[in-house]
Amino acid sequence: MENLSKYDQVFISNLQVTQGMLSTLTYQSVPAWDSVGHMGLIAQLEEAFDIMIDTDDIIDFSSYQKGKEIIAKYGITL
Amino acid sequence: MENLSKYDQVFISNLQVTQGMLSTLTYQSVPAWDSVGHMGLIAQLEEAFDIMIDTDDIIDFSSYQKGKEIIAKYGITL
Amino acid sequence: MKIVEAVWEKRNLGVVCKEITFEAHDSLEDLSGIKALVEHTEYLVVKVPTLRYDLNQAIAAMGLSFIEVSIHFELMLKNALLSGLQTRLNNSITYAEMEVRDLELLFDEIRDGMFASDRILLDPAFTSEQAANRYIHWIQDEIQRGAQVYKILHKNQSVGFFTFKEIKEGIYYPFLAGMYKAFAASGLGFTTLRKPIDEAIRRGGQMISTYTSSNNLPVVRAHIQQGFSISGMYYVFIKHN
Amino acid sequence: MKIVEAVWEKRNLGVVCKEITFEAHDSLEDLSGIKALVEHTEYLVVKVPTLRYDLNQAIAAMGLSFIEVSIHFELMLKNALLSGLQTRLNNSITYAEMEVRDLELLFDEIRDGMFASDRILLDPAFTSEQAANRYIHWIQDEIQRGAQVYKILHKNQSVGFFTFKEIKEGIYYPFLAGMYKAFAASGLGFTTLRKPIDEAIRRGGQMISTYTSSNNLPVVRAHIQQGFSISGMYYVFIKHN
Repeated sequence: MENLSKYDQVFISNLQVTQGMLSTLTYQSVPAWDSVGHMGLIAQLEEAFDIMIDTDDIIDFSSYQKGKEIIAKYGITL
Repeated sequence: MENLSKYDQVFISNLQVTQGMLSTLTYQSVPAWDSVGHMGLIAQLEEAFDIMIDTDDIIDFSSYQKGKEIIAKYGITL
Repeated sequence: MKIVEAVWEKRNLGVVCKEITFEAHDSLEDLSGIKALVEHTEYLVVKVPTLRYDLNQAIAAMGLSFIEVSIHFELMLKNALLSGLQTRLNNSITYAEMEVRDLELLFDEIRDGMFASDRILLDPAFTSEQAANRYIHWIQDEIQRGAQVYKILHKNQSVGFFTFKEIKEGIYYPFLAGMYKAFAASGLGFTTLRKPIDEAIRRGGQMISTYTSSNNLPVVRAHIQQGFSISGMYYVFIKHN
Repeated sequence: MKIVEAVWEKRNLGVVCKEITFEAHDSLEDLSGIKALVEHTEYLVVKVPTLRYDLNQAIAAMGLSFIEVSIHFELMLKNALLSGLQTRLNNSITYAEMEVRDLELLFDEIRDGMFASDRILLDPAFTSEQAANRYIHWIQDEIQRGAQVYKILHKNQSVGFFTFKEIKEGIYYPFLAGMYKAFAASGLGFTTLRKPIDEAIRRGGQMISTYTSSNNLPVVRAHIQQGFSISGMYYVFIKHN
């Protein structure tokens, strides 16, 4: 549970979205989630969970939901 | 003479001006010489002549000609 | 689409002003609903997000003319940038909250045409007195609502100013800032952006949020050089009736 | 004021196109001289520097409509910025000069609507085929004149491309770049700016000079994030006759 709220917080603070927008949030669905925003988001997730995400996973990280699956691969239970 | 050409070169490369424009060049006379351009110009002059220019002199550095007088105060013969 | 009756502009400029802001999801059909406003509002301001040429074109066809891009900037304080030279200069420059006589000096500087790229000042339908009054009223209103105004000092002399307003917890909006005429060509202009950053850091904030006009290229460049990113842009059109 | 007959656009778009660029020192009177051009040119493009509302207004009154800001960017290579994460990613991405079949893939991607913020594609007076043809011809012309086109590769798969052209000794202009559709949402977009920087460094250059449209906010943001500064802005107006 604590990990999930940490995960959510990274999106909220990086992409200036509200909690309510998260479940349907995808890359490019808000102006802040572009190439620049994606780098900020991934960098902060790596820092928050102390992991290093593979290039392929960074490329596949196309939505809030998809990101949950990816983070799980690194042993983080959301 | 070598110092003068070094001095000129800092203006030419930083402010994208030609040699012919130098003698009448003043702050804000070209778009590149604004607050941002001024900082780049002063930083490169400090590096080129290995000097550290005082705040008051940085403020007074309002033209290519005025700058010559200022640089001379730091023992650089142009 | 959001329509705001800018009542404050009635006092500032002496005309009835309405501001319409379109969002990316608004449709061209929304324009039909504003036809009467476009034809009868004394001073109409319309803001259109980028990438909506259909709206730009339709609005121009209604007699509005393009005047500027409103560029929105954001800075997470931890991403602030300053060169070595700027850091050295910034350390020799201080700031302090204004007293009454400082405000008078500021207002004199504004009357002297401090904001040369302002869309009111650029507009021949307004006078420079109207443009100055608008800024002065704006600052006075914000002070009333709790904002601060600071003077920027070099050796105890005022070289410029900035305003400061908390718009959300930890997010600050320096709604106006500028250099005084005698220091406009001093290279110290960067401090009008940096001192608000220093103040936001001092207060334990996270972010600066602000905007500026595309007509003010030096200030656009200064924001970028100090680490701000552009969060959005709106094309601004105006019409007088 | 500079008037260019854009003969290449006749082939690209099938219409006679003229481009007029005003400079900051041009006067409003210069407009009277272009009245005939404005009324008779099939496709007219007019570029106006910022801070010239008098020109904006007069041009709008002649029936032109605002479509974009052309933002000019410059980067001294020594000022290029890249975050730690971007450096890691950039190291896993390579680039190589295109062969004929790579160009075919690129042209297919362009026909598929790669440049969504292009002023030709945004304009209902043109078709998407015209917009695509214009880009394809442009690239072919530049290759003829000695420019290079590179593919950007992730694990031997093309994810995007960039072009590369020396415009002055040590100054490079990547006149076009983009991501392929399957990788548009991959976060790798930054490499379309970074790989040209890497190539310019490899060649011992000093500077990148380029421009982009205000309608392409992600690309504007990407330039700023990688250390580019804005050297100028022009408001772009168009008219069809």
